[in-house]
Amino acid sequence: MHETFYRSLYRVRRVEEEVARIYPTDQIKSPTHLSIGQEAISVGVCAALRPDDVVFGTYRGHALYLAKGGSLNQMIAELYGKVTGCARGKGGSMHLIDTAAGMMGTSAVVGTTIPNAVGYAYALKYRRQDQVVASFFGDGATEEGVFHESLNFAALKKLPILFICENNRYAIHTHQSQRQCSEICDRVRAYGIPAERIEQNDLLHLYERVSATVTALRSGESGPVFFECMTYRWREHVGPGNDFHLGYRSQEELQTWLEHDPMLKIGKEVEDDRRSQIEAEVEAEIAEAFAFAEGSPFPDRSELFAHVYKGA
Amino acid sequence: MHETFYRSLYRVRRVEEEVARIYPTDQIKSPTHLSIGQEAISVGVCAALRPDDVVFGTYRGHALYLAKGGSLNQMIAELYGKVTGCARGKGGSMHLIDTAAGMMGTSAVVGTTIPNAVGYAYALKYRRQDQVVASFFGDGATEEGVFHESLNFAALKKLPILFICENNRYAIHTHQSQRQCSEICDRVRAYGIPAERIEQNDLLHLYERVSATVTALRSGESGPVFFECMTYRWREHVGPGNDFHLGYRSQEELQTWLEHDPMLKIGKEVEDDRRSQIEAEVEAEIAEAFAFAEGSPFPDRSELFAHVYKGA
Amino acid sequence: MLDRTLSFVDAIQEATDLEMERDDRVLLFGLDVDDPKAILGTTRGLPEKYGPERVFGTPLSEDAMTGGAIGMALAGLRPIHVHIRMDFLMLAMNQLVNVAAKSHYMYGGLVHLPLVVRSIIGKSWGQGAQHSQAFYSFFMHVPGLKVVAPTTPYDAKGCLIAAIRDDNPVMFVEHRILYYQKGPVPEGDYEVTPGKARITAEGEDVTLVGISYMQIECLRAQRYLEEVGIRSEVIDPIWLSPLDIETIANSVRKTRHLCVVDNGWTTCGASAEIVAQVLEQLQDEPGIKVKRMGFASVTCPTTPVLETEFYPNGQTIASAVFSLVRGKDKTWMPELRPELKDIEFKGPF
Amino acid sequence: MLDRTLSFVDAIQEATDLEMERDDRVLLFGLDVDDPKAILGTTRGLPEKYGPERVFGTPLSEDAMTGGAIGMALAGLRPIHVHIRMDFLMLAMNQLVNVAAKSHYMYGGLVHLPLVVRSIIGKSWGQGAQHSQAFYSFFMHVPGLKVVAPTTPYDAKGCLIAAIRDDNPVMFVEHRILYYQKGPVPEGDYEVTPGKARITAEGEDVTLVGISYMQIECLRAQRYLEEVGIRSEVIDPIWLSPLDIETIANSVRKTRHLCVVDNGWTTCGASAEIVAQVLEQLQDEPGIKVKRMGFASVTCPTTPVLETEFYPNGQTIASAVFSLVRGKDKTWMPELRPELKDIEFKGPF
Ligand SMILES: Cc1ncc(C[n+]2csc(CCOP(=O)(O)OP(=O)(O)O)c2C)c(N)n1
Ligand SMILES: Cc1ncc(C[n+]2csc(CCOP(=O)(O)OP(=O)(O)O)c2C)c(N)n1
Ligand SMILES: [Mg+2]
Ligand SMILES: [Mg+2]
Repeated sequence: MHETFYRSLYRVRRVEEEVARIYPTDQIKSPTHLSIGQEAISVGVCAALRPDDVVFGTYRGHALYLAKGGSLNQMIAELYGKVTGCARGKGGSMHLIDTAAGMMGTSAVVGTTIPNAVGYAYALKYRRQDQVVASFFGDGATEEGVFHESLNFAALKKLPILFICENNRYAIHTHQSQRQCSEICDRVRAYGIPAERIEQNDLLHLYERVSATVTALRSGESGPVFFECMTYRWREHVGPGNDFHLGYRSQEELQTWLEHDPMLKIGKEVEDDRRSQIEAEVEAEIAEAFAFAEGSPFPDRSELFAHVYKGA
Repeated sequence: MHETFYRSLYRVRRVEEEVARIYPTDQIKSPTHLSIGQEAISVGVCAALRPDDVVFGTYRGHALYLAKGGSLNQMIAELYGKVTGCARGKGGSMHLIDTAAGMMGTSAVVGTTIPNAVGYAYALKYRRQDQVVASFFGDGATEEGVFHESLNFAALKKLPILFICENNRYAIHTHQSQRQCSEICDRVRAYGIPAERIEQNDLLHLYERVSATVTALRSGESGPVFFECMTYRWREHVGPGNDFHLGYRSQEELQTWLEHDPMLKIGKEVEDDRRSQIEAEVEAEIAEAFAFAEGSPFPDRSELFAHVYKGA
Repeated sequence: MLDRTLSFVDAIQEATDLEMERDDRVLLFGLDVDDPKAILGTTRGLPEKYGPERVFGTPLSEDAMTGGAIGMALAGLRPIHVHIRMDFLMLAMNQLVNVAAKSHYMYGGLVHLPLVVRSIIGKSWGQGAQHSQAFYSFFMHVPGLKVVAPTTPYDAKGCLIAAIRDDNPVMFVEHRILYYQKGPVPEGDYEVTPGKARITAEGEDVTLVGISYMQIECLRAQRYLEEVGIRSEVIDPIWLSPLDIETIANSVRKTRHLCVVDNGWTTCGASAEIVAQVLEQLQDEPGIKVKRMGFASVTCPTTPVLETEFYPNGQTIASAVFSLVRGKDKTWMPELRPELKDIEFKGPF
Repeated sequence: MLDRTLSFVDAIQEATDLEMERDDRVLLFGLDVDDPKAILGTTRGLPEKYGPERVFGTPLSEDAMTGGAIGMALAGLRPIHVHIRMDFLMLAMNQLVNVAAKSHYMYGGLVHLPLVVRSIIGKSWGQGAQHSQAFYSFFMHVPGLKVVAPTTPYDAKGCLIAAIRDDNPVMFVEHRILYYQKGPVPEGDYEVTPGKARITAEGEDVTLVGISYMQIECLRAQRYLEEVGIRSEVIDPIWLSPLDIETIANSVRKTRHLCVVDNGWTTCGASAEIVAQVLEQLQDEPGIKVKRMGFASVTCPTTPVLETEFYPNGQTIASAVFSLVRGKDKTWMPELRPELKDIEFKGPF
C-alpha cells in the first residue's frame, strides 16, 4: 500500500512541478491551479474508491484527475491545447474529464459540480447500482447556497455520495475566518450527515476512514458522508509560482505543512531502491506525456463548430 | 397589552375574511395568499418592534403589513388595483409596501427578501443606528441556498436582524418532512446564531422572547437571532377558500390549531364590552377601507410607463 | 384520429406518460409535480403510475435541482425538470448557462446532456412583476441550449416528445393561457422536430410571426385584418433555437412586410433576432417594412387597467399592421369581435 | 490636464475613490476587493483609506451579496458590488432581474435602488467556457436596469461616476483586455452621462459600431479599411441601456452601411437590437446594408488555435466590411500590421 500511495503522490507532485516548470515557456495557455501540497486528499480518497466509482472536482483538478486514473497523456495534451487532450483542447486545465476513469468533470465556477455529483448519485440509487460518487470542493465552496441545497437533497434521499471538502483555509487570498464564523462540520451535521475532520493531510487515516464508509454507502441505504480534509496549498492560487510576498499568509504557516508532507512521510516507508525505481518509472512516464503533448497536433480550425449540439 | 393584541389579531383576521368574501366578485384581480391562522406571528413580533424598525416579508404579507402599521386603506386599494394603493396598483397583494411604517416590501419569489433584509441590517450597523430588521419567511424558504448564504453573512458581521420563520409545515401542498430531514433550528445554530422554537402560535411567549432579544440587538453587538414560529395556515395556499378536499392534509390537523386560536384565547382576557367596542371600531375601519378602495380611481393609462427608472 | 381533441394540459401529460412508458431513463421532478394540483394537471396520474423514485417533488432548491438534473443526465438518465413559473429559472441560470449549455462542447463531445426543463409563463389576474416573465431570449443567446415554445396541443405533445428524445438540454416553454386551449391531437407518439416553423395561415400582404401565446393573438389579428382586406400570413416558429428563419424569410420575400409579435420584451429579444436575421437575408430586396411588438418596455403591473396595456392583443396588432402595410399616416383600430375572444385550434398537420 | 494619462484600471480606482470621498453612502464590496491583488488594482488603496466597514471582501455567496446590496440601497446607501468575472452573475440573476430591476416600478416609485454592479469580462489565455462571457444583452432585455460598457479610461472614470450617482441599478461592464490600455483622463470628477454614444472616428462609407473591447478592434479595422479607401465612421455606444440609437441611425443614414461588432454572441444580443432598431428607423430609406459580428455561435474554447477563431478582430472585421461595402462577391483580407496590435487611446473629449 505504501508503494502505491508513494507512486501516486510522487506522480501528482512531479507532474505539477513539471507543469510549473514549463509554464513560463507559454506553451500552456490555460489558467492553472496547482494542487501541490494537497495531493494526499485526492490520492487517499481515490485509493478507497473503485474504478467504476465516479468523482467530480474543481478547476484545481489535476491531482483528482490523476489519482482517479485519468490519462496523463491526455491531461498534458489538454493543457497544451492539443486535439489529443481529454477535451480535445477545448476545456483546458480547469475542465479536465476522463469518463472512462470515472472522472466526470470539473468546473471553473465554484461549487457548481456539487449538485451535479448529487444528481449522479441519485441516478446510481435509482438504478440500484452499487457505485458511489465523491464530490470534491474547497472550503470556499461551502459558502455557496448550492452547497446547502445539495446537502439537504442528498440527505433527504439518502444518496450514495461522499462530500470531500479540501480545506486549505483560503479562498484565493482570503482566510476562512474572514468568510465564515462557525465549523463547516457542524454546518453539515445539522443535515443529519455524519461529518468528520481529517487533520494535517493525514493520508493513511483518510484512506482508512473513507474505505470504512464507502462499504456502507454502496448498500444505498446509509446516505451521504462528509469529510473535511485539512490541507494546504503551497503555491499561488493560480499559476506556477509562490505568493508569500503578497503578505496574506506567512512562510511559517507553510513550514508546518512542509514538515508533514505526506509524500516524504510515506516515502520513508518505502525501501530506497524500490523508491528510486518508482521515481524513475514516474519520471519516464511524465517525460513521455510532455513529449506526447508537444508532438500532438492542435485541433483543426473546423473543430470550432463541432460539439455545440450532440447529433447536429 | 391584551387589548392591543386582540385589536391587532381581530383586525388582521377580519380584513382577510373580508378579502376572502369579496374575492369571488372579481374586484380583486391579484393572487392572494391569506395569513388566516398565522396572524399571531406577525402581531407578536411587530408588537415588540419600534415604528422605525423595519420588516421584510413574503407574498403572504397582509398580516405583516398590517401588524407593522401599514395603511389599511392603501392595502385594500392595492388589492383592487387602484392608484391610491400602496404601490399605485402596480404591485398587488404579493408586493405590499409601506416604507413610512417600516414595511420594506415583499416578494413573490420565495426567499428573495431574506438577503435584502440582511443588507438593510448591514446599513443600520454601518450607520450606527439602533433600529433592527426583522425578516419574515416560511419553512420552505429555508431550503433555498440564499437563506444559508444570508445566515452566514449576518452571523459573520453580527448584524442587528431577527430571522422569523413562520413554520406552517407546508410549502403549498407539500409537507416539510418531504422536503427536509433535520430541524431548521439546528441548521441555524450551526452558524452560531441562537435559534428558538415557539410552539403553537404562542403570541404572548413570542412577544416576550422577541422583546427580550431586540434590546440586545439594538446595541449592534449581539448579532442575529432566529425564531422558528410554529403556526398553521387555515385556508388554501392561494385564494380565499379551504383546501381540505385536496387530501394533502386533514381536517383533524386543523382542529388542534382552531382550539389554540390566539385570537379567541386573548379575546377571553378582554372584558366583553371592551371587546365589542374594539370589534365595532375595527369593523368600521374595514368597511371604510373597502369603501375607500372601491371609490378610488384606477391609475391613468399613462402610468404604465411611469416608474421604470427613477429620475427619468 | 384527427378528430380526437385534447387540451394543452392533457397533451403535455400524455407526451410525458408515453415517453416514460417507452423509456425508463426518463424521470420527472420539480417542485409540486406530485402534489394534488399536479402542475395544473400536466403531471396528473404520473406519480401513482411511475412511483416516487421516477416522479418526485423537490425541496425549494432550484439551483441544486437543476445541477442535479445535469448530474442525472451525465449518468445516462433523461430527466424532465419542471418549474411552475419561468421567473424562477433566474435561480437556475448558473447551472443552465454555465454548465448545461457548455458541457458537450467544453468536454470535447465526451459527454452530452439529455435534459428537458419545462417552465410556464404566467399572464393576467395580477401575476405581476415576478410571475409573468418569458426569458427564452436568454436561452436563445447561449449556444448549446435548444428552446421551444409550442402553442397548440398538437405541437405541445410533439415538441415535448422530441425534446425528451433530444440529446441536448432543451428549454421547453409553456404559456399558462394556452393550457385550456383544445385542439386535435393524434394518439400514440410523434415528434415535432427542432428547427421547423409552421405556417398557420396563408396570406399575401404581411407576415405575422407570433411567438408562444402571441401566436393566438396573431391569428386573431389576421381575422381582424380581413375586414380591411389585408391578407396575413401567420407563422408559428415553434422552435426558437434552432430557429427556422428560412420559412419566415421566404414568407417575407413574398409579403414584403414583417411584424413579429413576441410574448416577451422586444429589446434583445426573440423579435430583435428574427427581424435582424430576416433583413440580413433580404438586404438585396429593398423596401421591406418591419415591426416588432411585445411586452411594453416596463415591469408587468398587476392592476388590470395597466396590464391590458402591457400586452399586445389581436386588435392592437391588427392596428399596427394596418399602418405598417398601408403607411404610417394611415390608422385603423378594429372593433372588438367577441367571437374572436377564443380560438379553437384546427391543426394543421 | 488633458495630457495626464491613466490606465483603465487607475481610472476605475480613481472614480471610486473620488465618489467615496464625496459621499459616505458609497460602499464597495465583493469577493476579493480587499485582497492583495485588489481586483487587478481597481480597488487598490481603498480598503486602507476607507476601512473594513466601507470596503470589504465577502464570502462566496453571490446571490445573497447581491440581495444584500439591494437591501443596502433600500436603506439609502449606494453600494458598489464587484465581480471579477461576469460569468458569476449567473448566480445573481434572481436578485438582479426579479428584484433590482423591478423594485422601483413594482412599488409604484416608493423606493429606488442606487446600486452599481461591476463585472469583468475575460479573454484569451484559455479563459474558456466559463470565464469569457459577456451577458449585457440579458440586462438590456429587462426594463429597470441600466447597462454600460466603457472602452476608454476616460469613459471608464466618467461612466463609473455617473453610475454611482445614478438612482437606478447600473450594470457596469468592464473588459479585462482594456485594463492596461492607457488614455487621457482629467483629474477631478466628471460624468459621462447615460444614453449618449460617442463617434470615435468619422467616415462616409460605413458605420462600425464596436461594443466594449470590440471598439478597439473596430478602430483597427478602420485603419485597415483606409488601405482600400473605405472610410469608416466608428461609434462607441458606451451606454447600452439607455441606448443612443439616434447617433447610430444618423450615421447609417449617411453611410448606408452598418456593421455592429459585439463582444458577445449575436443571437438576441446587443448587435441584434442595434440592427433591428436602426432598420426600423430607416425603413423608408431602401438599400441599407447591415452586418453583425460577435463571438462565434459556440462555447468559448481554450486552445489558442480555436480561440482566435472565436473572436472577431481588426482584420476579420475589415474583411467583412469590405464585402459589405463593395458587394458579396468582392473579398479582401488585409495583411496583419503590427503597429495596429496596440492602440493608444486619444480621447476624444
Ligand atoms: C461562483 C464563483 N465565485 C467566485 C469565483 C472566483 N474564485 C475562483 S477560485 C475562488 C476561491 C475558491 O476557494 P475554495 O473553494 O476554498 O477552493 P481553493 O481555490 O482553495 O481550492 C474564487 C473566489 C468563482 N470561480 N466562482
Ligand atoms: C423560488 C421560488 N420557487 C417556487 C415558488 C412557488 N411557490 C410559491 S409559494 C411556495 C411555498 C413556499 O412555502 P413556505 O416558504 O413555507 O411559505 P408559505 O407559503 O407556507 O407561507 C412555492 C414553492 C416560488 N414562488 N419561488
Ligand atoms: Mg480553499
Ligand atoms: Mg410553509
